[in-house]
Amino acid sequence: MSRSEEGGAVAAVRKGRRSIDLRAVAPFAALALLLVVGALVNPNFIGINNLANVATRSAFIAIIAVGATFVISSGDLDLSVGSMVAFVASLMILFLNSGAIADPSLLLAAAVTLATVIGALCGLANGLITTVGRIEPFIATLGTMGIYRGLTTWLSQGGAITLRSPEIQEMYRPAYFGSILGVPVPILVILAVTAIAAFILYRTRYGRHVVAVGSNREVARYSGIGVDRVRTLAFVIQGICVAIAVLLYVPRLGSTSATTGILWELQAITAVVIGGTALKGGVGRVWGTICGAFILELVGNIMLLSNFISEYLIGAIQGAIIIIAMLVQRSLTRRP
Amino acid sequence: MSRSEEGGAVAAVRKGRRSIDLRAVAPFAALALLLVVGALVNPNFIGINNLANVATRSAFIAIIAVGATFVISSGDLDLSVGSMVAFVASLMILFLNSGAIADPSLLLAAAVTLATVIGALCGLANGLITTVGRIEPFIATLGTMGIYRGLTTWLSQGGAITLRSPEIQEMYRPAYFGSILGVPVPILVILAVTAIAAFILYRTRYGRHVVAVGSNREVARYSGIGVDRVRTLAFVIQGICVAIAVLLYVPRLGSTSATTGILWELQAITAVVIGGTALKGGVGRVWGTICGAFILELVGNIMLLSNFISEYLIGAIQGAIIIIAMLVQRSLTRRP
Amino acid sequence: QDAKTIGVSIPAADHGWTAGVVYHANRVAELLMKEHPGLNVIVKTSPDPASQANALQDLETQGIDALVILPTDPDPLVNAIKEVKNKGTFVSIVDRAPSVNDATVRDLYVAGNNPALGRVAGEYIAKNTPDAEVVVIRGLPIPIDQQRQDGFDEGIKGSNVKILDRQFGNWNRDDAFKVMQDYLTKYPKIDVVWCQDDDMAVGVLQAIEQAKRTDIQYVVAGAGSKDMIKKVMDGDKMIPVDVLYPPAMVGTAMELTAAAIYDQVPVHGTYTLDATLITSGNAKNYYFPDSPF
Amino acid sequence: MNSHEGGIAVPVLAAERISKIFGEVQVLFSVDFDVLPGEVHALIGENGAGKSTLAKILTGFEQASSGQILLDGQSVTLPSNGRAEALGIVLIHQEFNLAEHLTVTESLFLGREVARFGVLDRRFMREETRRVLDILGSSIDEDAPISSLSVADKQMVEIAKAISRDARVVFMDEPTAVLSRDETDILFDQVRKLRAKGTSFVFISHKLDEVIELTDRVTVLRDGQWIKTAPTSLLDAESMAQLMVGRELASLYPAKHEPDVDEEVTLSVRSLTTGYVKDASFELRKGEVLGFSGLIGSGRTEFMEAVAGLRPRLSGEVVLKGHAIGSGDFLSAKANGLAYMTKDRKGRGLLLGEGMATNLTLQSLDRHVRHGYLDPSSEAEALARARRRFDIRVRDDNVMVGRMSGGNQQKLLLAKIMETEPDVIIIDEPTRGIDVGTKQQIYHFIAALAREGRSIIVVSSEMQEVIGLCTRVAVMREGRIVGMLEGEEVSEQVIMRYAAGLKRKLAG
Ligand SMILES: Nc1ncnc2c1ncn2[C@@H]1O[C@H](COP(=O)(O)OP(=O)(O)OP(=O)(O)O)[C@@H](O)[C@H]1O
Ligand SMILES: Nc1ncnc2c1ncn2[C@@H]1O[C@H](COP(=O)(O)OP(=O)(O)OP(=O)(O)O)[C@@H](O)[C@H]1O
Ligand SMILES: [Mg+2]
Ligand SMILES: [Mg+2]
Repeated sequence: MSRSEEGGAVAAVRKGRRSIDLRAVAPFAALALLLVVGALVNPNFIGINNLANVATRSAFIAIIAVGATFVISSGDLDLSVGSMVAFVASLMILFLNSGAIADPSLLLAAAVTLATVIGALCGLANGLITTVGRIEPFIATLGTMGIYRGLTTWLSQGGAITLRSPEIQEMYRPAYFGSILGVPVPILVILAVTAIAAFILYRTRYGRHVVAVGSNREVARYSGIGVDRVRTLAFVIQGICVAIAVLLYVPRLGSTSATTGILWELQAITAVVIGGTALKGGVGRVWGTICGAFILELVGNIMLLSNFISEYLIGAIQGAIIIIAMLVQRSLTRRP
Repeated sequence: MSRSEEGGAVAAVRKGRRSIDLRAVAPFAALALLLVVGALVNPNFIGINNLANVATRSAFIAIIAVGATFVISSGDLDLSVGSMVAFVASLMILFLNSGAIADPSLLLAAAVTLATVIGALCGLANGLITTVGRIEPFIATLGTMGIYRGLTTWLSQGGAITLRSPEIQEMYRPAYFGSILGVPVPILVILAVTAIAAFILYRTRYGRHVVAVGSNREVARYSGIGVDRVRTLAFVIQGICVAIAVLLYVPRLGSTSATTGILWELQAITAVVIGGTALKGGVGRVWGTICGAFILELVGNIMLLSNFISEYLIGAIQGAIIIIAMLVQRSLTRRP
Repeated sequence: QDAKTIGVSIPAADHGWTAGVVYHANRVAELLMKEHPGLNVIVKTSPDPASQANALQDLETQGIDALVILPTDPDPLVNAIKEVKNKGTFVSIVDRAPSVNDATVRDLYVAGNNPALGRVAGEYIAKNTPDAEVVVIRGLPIPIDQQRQDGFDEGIKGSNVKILDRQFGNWNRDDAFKVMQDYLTKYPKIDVVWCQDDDMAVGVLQAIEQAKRTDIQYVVAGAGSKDMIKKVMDGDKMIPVDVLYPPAMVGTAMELTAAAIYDQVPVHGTYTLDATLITSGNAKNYYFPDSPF
Repeated sequence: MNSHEGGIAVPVLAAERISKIFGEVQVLFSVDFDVLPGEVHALIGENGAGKSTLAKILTGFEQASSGQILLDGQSVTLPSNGRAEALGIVLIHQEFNLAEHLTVTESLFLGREVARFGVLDRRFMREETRRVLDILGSSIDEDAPISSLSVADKQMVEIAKAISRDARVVFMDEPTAVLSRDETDILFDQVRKLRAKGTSFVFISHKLDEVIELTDRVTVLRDGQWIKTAPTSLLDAESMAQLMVGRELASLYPAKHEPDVDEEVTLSVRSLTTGYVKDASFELRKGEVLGFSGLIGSGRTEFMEAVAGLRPRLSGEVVLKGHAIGSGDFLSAKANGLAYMTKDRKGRGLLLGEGMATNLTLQSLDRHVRHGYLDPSSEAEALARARRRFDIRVRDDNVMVGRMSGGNQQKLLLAKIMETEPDVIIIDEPTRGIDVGTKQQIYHFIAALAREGRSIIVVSSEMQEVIGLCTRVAVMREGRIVGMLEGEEVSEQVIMRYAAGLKRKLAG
């Protein structure tokens, strides 16, 4: 009797750990499945070039979604990220065009700093309206979404804002198109951002507080956690992530307009949820998030590379693939 | 001393309460404020004609949002409603164009039935994928959003689907443009749908269960409530509401396209939240919801009627107004 | 004949006109493949500049000899187009020109004339109703819309035509309906509506009809959808003219491109299509009842 | 009480050789248990012994891994998720089973709403709710949302819910853990009335005096094993405790530590007023254990939360170790060495979806930061320490806190509060749901803290606890402190008189 009990206890320890890990691993299983599908669809798909392309271009959503992981884990939501991209990018390009600083590299450095600060401030605004104003984050950020987008339209007077100086463009280009040791820069940026985010979320006091706040606000409050501070800071982190995405976006397209980043918020949230973070808060999976962003981009890529699907049905097939990918995840984590 | 003690005892009998009613009234306060602002902006605003226009055109979002109130109160979310509108409308017009039944009024009646059934089936699909498939509703309905939209694009081959028979069009027109006793039909439909929905939500067993499921799924399950059944049915109700919105939409322009209803899901959710229903579930306020839909439409109307706002800034001002309206609501319900 | 591949990248069908583009691109792709047995034409649609840049990369991955692109928004796509061009691929840009539009970016430019679309409408209004009070419904806040507005302003220059208001209708019928309803509330007298797009005209006409207003003399739209051309043909008083802005131009570009890569004719430089004014006189030349647009 | 003494009556409900395995951890080992018609049967045992699990199995909320259930002598499979109510089997859960957004009436009728022609009969349901609440002597508004109720009121709603079902067998899992003597008496009266009509009860409790007072038979579980079933009349508190714990218990309460009169004042509260609490003042000295007593809803929790800064106050002053604490400023109170333990462990105390370590260190994470990041091994050490100190027993180290037994959750909560090593500690219901063995440990722990020079406030519905631990006792009634008792006065009768409003006196 006592022998079997002991054995049971040991097995239980192992099992508990395993079922938790499984859920974290599930998005990667869906990813693997997609890679197989892709390889069947088009032989070019599995080439290193194509996969690098896809990873590179997933950078914007991935980085934004890393920020969204914080906001969502803490039980909030940010719908304004798409228009925040447009807004921050517009201001950054306008600043670069202004030529406020003569030396181009100094100018660029200043612009980078400026973008980061503006991103952080936009996030701060979202955070304060939500927490101090006590407005549902859905509505608060829907409001700022309109504001940031409206300001962008106004800045661009309905047109586009384009980086003018070819010199700066040349200098800045490698930030998106360059590579270090054969790895494209955006991929390195994704990895760096995610690693830092994972560290903050899993290894710092603040990260622990984020999860506590998202999981039960009252418990967090009674544990002496400054709930509003934690939530606001999550919005600021989101803003900084948006700024980082902008830093990659500007060298890629060199121009923005009032339509830049439309619906990116939906994609970012989707990436977060596919990655295993619950929309109700209390769970945050940063690595899952970038896996989710990659999955989203991959689905689009497979559609584009497959030549037998009617143009008109692509949306439908994409939708179906997302559902199937989620079902695969579920069936993996469902216990017997 | 004993007198004051007695007072205390009487008060003690009524613990809690009161604050709830205020919260239900708050959206209407925001609405009243907007009406005042509107009247200041443009004297035509407060005219019966303009207000009737606004109320009439809010019909689609209002009716869809009434359905969304069920889904959201039960703790779910439906992102597919916008594309569901396009899908149901396309099938309905295609059926009307097919001339499957010779007698036009019979044909119209059949088409109305068909649309309702298709709406209900779309909702059922959403519900089953979410509950049986155990996929986060956000992702499940994002998937079906792509599917319905894709199928619509395919049906219309990317273009528009237009009601061909002028006879039917004439017969059907009053469903949107007509009025009974001076009240436009869509307004009557809104009122009828909302009244029925309010009845279901507040006066029937099912409505109780919706709120219970949204408030705490475990508790609901432990109370012997068929949680999955309740959730699925909420999605079906949402589908039927979408179908009703389509029944008003088709006579308006007599045509649909692949872009019909884009972003309506966001508007519907916004209306629900402005109306006082919590996104986390457990509270449903049907009348607040249509008030929210009306507020949304009104903000756009005021913008257009005002003469001093640059067209580029309209989005920004709209966002700001929504935030301010919510702050007004909050300050009303904040206790001393 | 040699095996060659043409990649065609166009905007997703987000309103009637782009739907027409998708239709014609697919139609011409089939024709071309029939005509040149070794030719493969791949048509891809994208909703926004960022995903169109992705689509270009993906087309390149598949290996293409020529690219025909109708950019969703040209300036943001210049870099991506250059990437393709620098690999020696023949590039044709259709309709929407980037601010730098020379041989470094593309080989061929088939120009839809956005400023002209605005100008022709403006000139027509200035000529027929020189004292008209006009309300304008714009599309989306992107550069081509701005070009049309500028063209329109140029067209009415010197006349007494007065613009009462401009608001965005997002090239969407439902939004145009709302904007028109509010215009009707706001202005007791409107002579002419310029809404630059046939899709939006559908909503505008319904709003006018609902309000039973008789002061509006006519509506000028644009693009050349079969429904609007039919109205012009039938002598509808509200739609006396339409300004052609044919989605079929993408087909023209594809045909020219195929000719170029099979070396039948030297095609380089700029081909500009007119923004023709369709009147009851010439309408039947532009009426294609089978098109979805 | 009646027929079971003859031993002929058929049990209404019986468990035969029930075993339960969660995952791979076995928590019940072939347990036999039966309930006779019209009896009150106590189920006792240490924390984690498996009492709640057995109750859930016998009411259909959990499925047994093996063994069978007999209803009226017939083997049955109970319908799941509370549908066993249709068979007359009802459970009052140890952890509340109420949806926060619903009102009291809605909760009472959840899942069995009364409708006429498909329309809810709201009036009938409200009147019925009022009737049941009145029977229980409860002043809760039948339209109040559950979220506005205090923990004790929620418990009353749960009780009302069970009583309003015309049940044959009612399982009550620690119904009195948060009730004060008065409410407990009313509850027991109802139980006795229903028993006389033939209803059977299973009463799970750690309050052995109540077991002796109310029940007819006792079954003892230890570590998931059946130990003994016997008529209550044959047992006394000591023998029960011994059966549960498996060893002899020394005296429950430690010697009181009386602080010197000139000891410094660590916490002073002057004329504090909130929405409900009015003009309440007291002073707390270093090394003192101050008790707060009163009936349900007398405002103790609201008062203490206002003192701690967890609730805004309308007026009044709070001075903590010389620092004035602003209204609603829990963070600065915490920074100055104050800790507050809530009695709402589910809603405010613990993150149920997380593990033990995360919960334990949640409010003292600073202690585990090394070079800017959290050190998991330091957290693990803290957990090991806390488990030893508070005797937290789990059979699976990675268990989610929500799945731990109620008593062990309580111990974890207490451990969590103590992790901050506070100087002033406010504890609301320190031993809610804790077994006698551990209770003794906790009492000694509190006394030791006081001796170390810390100041402690104990809010408790168990009068014995307040009397046994505290040198001074404040009695609250309807939001006011109506008495400050010292020395001889600290006795059950005196406290009751103040609490019931028969007497008032304020001393320094
Ligand atoms: N007359 C009243 N008016 C308003 N609120 C009241 C009244 N009576 C009681 N309450 C509510 O009851 C609460 C007081 O109960 P509290 O929990 O503070 O008391 P307690 O002595 O700790 O009792 P319990 O054991 O029920 O927790 C207050 O928070 C208040 O909201
Ligand atoms: N769902 C579950 N999953 C895993 N283990 C569980 C689950 N529910 C209970 N347990 C474990 O079963 C054991 C018995 O728990 P139970 O709640 O029955 O104890 P109890 O006798 O009611 O204790 P207490 O007096 O503290 O309430 C505990 O070790 C607990 O951790
Ligand atoms: Mg228990
Ligand atoms: Mg209390």
